[in-house]
Amino acid sequence: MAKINMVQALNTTLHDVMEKDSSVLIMGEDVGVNGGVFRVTDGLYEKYGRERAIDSPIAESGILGTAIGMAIGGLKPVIEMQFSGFSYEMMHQLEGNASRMRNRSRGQFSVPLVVRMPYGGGVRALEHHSESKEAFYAHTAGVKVVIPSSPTNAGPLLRAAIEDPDPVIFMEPKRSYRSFKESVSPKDYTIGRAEIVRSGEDITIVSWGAMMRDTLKAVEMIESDTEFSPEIIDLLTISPMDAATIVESVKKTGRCVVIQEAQQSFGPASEIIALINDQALMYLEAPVKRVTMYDVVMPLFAREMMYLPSKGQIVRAIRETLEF
Amino acid sequence: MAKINMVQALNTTLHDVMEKDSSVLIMGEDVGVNGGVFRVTDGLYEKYGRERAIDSPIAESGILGTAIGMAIGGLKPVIEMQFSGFSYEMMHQLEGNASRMRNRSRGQFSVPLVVRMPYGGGVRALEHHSESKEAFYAHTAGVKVVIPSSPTNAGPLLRAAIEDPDPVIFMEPKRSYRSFKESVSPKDYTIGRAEIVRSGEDITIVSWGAMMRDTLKAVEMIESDTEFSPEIIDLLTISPMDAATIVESVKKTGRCVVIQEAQQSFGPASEIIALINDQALMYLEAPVKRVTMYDVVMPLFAREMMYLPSKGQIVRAIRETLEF
Amino acid sequence: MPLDTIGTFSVSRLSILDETGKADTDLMPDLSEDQLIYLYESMTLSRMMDARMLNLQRQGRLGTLPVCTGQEAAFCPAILAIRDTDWFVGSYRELGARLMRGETLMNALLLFNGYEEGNVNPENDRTLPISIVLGSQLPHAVGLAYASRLKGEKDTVALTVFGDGSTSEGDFHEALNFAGVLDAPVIFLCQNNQFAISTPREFQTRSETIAQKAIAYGIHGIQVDGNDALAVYQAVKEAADRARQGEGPTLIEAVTFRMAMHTTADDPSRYRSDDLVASWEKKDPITRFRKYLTKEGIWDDDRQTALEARIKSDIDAAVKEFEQGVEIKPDAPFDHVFGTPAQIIEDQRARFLAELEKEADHG
Amino acid sequence: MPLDTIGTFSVSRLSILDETGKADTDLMPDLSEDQLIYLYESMTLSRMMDARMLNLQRQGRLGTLPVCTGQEAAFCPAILAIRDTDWFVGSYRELGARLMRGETLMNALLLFNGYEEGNVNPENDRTLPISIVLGSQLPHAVGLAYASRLKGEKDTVALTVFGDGSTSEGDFHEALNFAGVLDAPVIFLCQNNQFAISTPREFQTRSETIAQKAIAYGIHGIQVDGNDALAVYQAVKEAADRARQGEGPTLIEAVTFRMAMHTTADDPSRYRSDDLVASWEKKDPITRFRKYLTKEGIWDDDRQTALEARIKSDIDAAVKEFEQGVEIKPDAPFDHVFGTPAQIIEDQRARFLAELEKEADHG
Ligand SMILES: Cc1ncc(C[n+]2csc(CCOP(=O)(O)OP(=O)(O)O)c2C)c(N)n1
Ligand SMILES: Cc1ncc(C[n+]2csc(CCOP(=O)(O)OP(=O)(O)O)c2C)c(N)n1
Ligand SMILES: [Mg+2]
Ligand SMILES: [Mg+2]
Repeated sequence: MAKINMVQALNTTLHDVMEKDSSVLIMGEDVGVNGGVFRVTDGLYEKYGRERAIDSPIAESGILGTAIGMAIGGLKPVIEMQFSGFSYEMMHQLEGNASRMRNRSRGQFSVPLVVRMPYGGGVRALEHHSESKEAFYAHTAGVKVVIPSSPTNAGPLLRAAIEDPDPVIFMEPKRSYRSFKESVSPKDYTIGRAEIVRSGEDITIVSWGAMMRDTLKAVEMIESDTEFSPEIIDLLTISPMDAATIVESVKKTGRCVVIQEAQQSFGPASEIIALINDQALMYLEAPVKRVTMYDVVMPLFAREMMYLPSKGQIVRAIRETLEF
Repeated sequence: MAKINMVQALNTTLHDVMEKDSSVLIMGEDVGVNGGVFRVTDGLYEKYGRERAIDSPIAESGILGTAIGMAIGGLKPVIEMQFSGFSYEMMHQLEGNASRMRNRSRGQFSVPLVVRMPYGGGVRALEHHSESKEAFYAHTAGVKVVIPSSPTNAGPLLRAAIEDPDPVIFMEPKRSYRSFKESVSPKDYTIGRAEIVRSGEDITIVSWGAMMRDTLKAVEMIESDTEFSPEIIDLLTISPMDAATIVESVKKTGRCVVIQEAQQSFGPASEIIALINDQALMYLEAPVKRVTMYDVVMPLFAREMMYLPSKGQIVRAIRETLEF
Repeated sequence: MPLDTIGTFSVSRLSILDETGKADTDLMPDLSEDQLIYLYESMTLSRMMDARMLNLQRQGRLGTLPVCTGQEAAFCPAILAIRDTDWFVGSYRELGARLMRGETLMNALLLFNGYEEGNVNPENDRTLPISIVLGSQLPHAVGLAYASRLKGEKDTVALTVFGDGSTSEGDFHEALNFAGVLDAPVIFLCQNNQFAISTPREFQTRSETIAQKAIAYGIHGIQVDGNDALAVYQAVKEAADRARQGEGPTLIEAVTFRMAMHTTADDPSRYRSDDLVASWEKKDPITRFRKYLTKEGIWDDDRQTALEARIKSDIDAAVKEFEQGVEIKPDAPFDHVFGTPAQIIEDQRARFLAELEKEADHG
Repeated sequence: MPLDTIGTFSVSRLSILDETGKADTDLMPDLSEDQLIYLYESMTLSRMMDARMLNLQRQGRLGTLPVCTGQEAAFCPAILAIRDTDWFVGSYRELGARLMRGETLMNALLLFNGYEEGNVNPENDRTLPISIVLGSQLPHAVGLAYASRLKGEKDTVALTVFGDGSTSEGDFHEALNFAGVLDAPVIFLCQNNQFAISTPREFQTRSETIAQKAIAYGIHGIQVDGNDALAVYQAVKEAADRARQGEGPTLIEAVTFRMAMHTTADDPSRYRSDDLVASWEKKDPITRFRKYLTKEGIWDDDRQTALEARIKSDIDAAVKEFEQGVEIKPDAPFDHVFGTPAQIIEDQRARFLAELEKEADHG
């Protein structure tokens, strides 16, 4: 089987879903004729025309707001925020409407839509193009937040997001778009379910998005000179979080490291620690270690790699936690 | 000394600051002629006219965006979001500009402004008028988030916020606006510093905003039949968080309960737990207990009191943690 | 020529009934006697229910309430001008319009007593619930209109309603711009009631009319006397017809007045004069419409007395039913977080129910 | 009359130089020879530095870069038309304007190599750094203009620049509306370069001009040939004069063309034809302006050769200095989180520095 990268996985899925379901459409800045600035929507305009592949005006709130109407009206819009750094313009439509319509109407109306957005650092981009703010969206009841980490899980998760009856924020780690390929065999992923990518006994390691691959590499680095049995969890859904999988694992291993690209404070790692505290504190043999960006404005690219969690940092965090 | 409520404390402070510093102005929806829907800005229009008490168009992003310009230009705008539930419209101005201008310009420009917003439930209001989303703002580097809890601390904290060289989100617990009075003696409060409102040995109890008062009452309820020595911390600043005060306390007591009005997941309580995990895990004799709203859309007022943390819940949480 | 005029634009104002109830026959919309009477009755029902709810609120039996007395002609005729199969995307100050769309008196009583259940329209599933985030409903109407079109319902339009103050929001701009670009069959009906809480129109925008804002989007715009039921009907009807024929969106500015407080939490004496209010009393939309109907010989005092009695008894019945109390599932909010089960939510529901029980035990 | 015209509006287009460089003498702005030459030289510097940076980027020596070739007349004259004490609130595609405001070549090289230090204007503290969040800088200009006014600087105005695509953002609307209501001395200068990345103007808005959007806010609006340096100067000058005299804000639409890619990450061949680009080549703003200056006898080939040589050597020098490497504090981001010390930030700084050391140790 041919190997594909994440962009291809996403693009193929969109082609496939749009072919099978005529209620799916895409909309966003430059998603049509141009095929998206990362080419994730390439070829859809050619196939489905402007009616189902809409190059929208530059207005993020307008994009989500219009998509909410479309979704209530029976379509399944897959909209794009060109970069997650420009998604805050639509926070009020998300918090005020997309997330609430089901509850507000006691289920009479629902808002099945997907907000795709490339996020995260490491691609030497301009300001606002490198942040990880999944926690903003996760702190909103009624919204699901999904982050794939590989060509293998990106496609099935995007499909699940499109089929989901609720608004799904689908954050794509742009650093992983083209950085590696996999031969993708069909596999089912369920929104709300984390994946144990490797079972183990000694330590639970939780990550997601682009950090996942660095985490796997860091584990390999440790294994080159140390024998240990890590349990590695790919979170995949940030909210609603799969507490059970994490908690069960920590109960078994007694140790945990969480690797997050977002700034330290008020990020997903804190929520994971809180869940462990709630349900597995007495099993802990060491503090849960969080490896994160700092509470600074994400630096421009000359400095960014110093600020993102490095493989070295992950290695050290795992070792320290094992040795605690 | 006459007793005053929180609205009076805030109003007096605004009058005082605007009299002394002609660069301070207020702006927002209905803050001028009407004196604000909660009357916090009452009388300022009469004294300072439309030039320094601006009834703005209804455009939250425009209000913050314009205030950013004013602040860079040498004024100190104190703007109002009429309710915190309508502040998401300005998230992009906050995340993209207010919080970043200092860093972007390496200190050449700064954005000293205050965004006041009533927040929180318990006043039988319409939809969107009862949420607690301080974590949204706290997860933004470069932004300070302050929440007073009483007439005594509201004034000095607002003054400190206005004098602060950075953008400060100042969230006012509207349930506490008029629900109690205090005779206010002058006291200094520093942004970034939590207050130990009562020292004790057995358990650390952390809260903020309107929950603070319920927490104090819950402690009284327990004391009516149980002898115990709680250390009670009023967080006051959500970000940057005063980790040291919390951690020192937990090291001493070994037990902790956090009471938060916000939904459970990704809220400040999780961050507090993460800080304790980082720095005081081995001192814990029980899991940190968090008492919070649930991860649901904040219900309308017929049900809201069932969903907000009740005094009974706080009592039970403290007892359980003491007895763990 | 180097300083060329490259575009000229104009804005018109439509009115049909004058203050004495005399109609301009040239412009008369095509409405049957039954339709005229249905419209009049709906406006009257709106007015009487509004008053009753205000009364209940003042007695502490309802929560914060927006009132709409004086604006009935600015929204009720719009509903008559569209179809049940069209989408209605309202705001929060158009009680009569909602009742015409199939909401019951009980809906209103429930909602303003803090029950989400009041948002469920039992008759029409193309009426969105009340929208409070100003301006944010406008793009929804654009999306609904687009969806209908794409799904092959060539005939469906979307009507959305909002206030003068809401035109200052970015969402107003983005929605009208999207509607223009997407050629969406939407009618944007602005209730220019002169105030946004305390803020008068002239602090809201420097443009002299709201209607002229249509020029910025290259779409139709018109101002209409919002206290003139026939003019509002006609303007909305024409906009709907144009939209159905694929001629795109229209912005309508209905000039009217909020006769009472913004909501029951508001004290309008702080910011506007009694004289101003009195000057608008003379323009009362219901009085004016009644004069017209009377002149036309299709209304009289007897019918009025009967109507009022009927409405009063309907309202009494609804209030009575409502006051008997409603049995409502405490944990319903957990039912509607997601459309799929989520363990974390179910765990919290269990905890919620357990806490509720403990509250009950310990008082 | 019941269907009254209640407002009429028109939009004009200003141009002074035709494509052959012939000027309409009636409309000629009042500019000295020195000023004309300074303007021409600034436009040329912008063009040459743009080309050099593109070159460096293609060699992997700079990061993603927006280029501005072809738009020089749409922004450089605007800077000449305002004062150093006025505020300049730009976007990201006006290199020449920034250089005229005192930024150095080094500023540009640093910034596009990923150093925030490139944002610090060494000469002028009324020039805001590059703004990337589209439309979000517009309200800043309104606030700056208001602040100057309130602080008694009656003469100060604010100039803000943004693209055609940015007019679709809610912030555009809110800023122009605020400016109107607050009567703020602001000049909104839209660079209508026909595209927003791949999206052509007609997908951006249904209005035929950007200038007519001024009507929605009751403010002045004008379209200008954006490849005509004199017309842009004149339009901005008049707007600035009006603003200084308390006559409020102006929206100027400069019609121009983005000759190259959106940024170096973009491939324009995916969405626009060579023919379209070629049609705009004939309108090149620098060529046109040079023809005018030559006709006027204040420019010739020798001066051109000398200018190019001088600019080339300035650029060479800056690039050389830049390539020698810059020593920059790794932990500077911690310095500018807050203007007051915060323990949690200092703890993190310490941890950052410790980690950095460990990285160095372990490679
Ligand atoms: C986004 C947003 N900002 C602020 C508010 C608070 N608010 C509620 S109604 C209102 C005034 C609205 O005025 P207008 O649009 O003219 O409608 P009217 O109330 O006059 O019908 C305000 C500011 C809100 N509901 N939504
Ligand atoms: C709020 C926001 N949304 C999206 C983007 C991504 N983006 C960067 S430039 C651009 C196109 C801008 O077009 P225009 O305003 O015409 O300016 P131009 O690039 O043509 O100078 C887009 C969509 C952004 N920077 N900010
Ligand atoms: Mg109004
Ligand atoms: Mg452009």
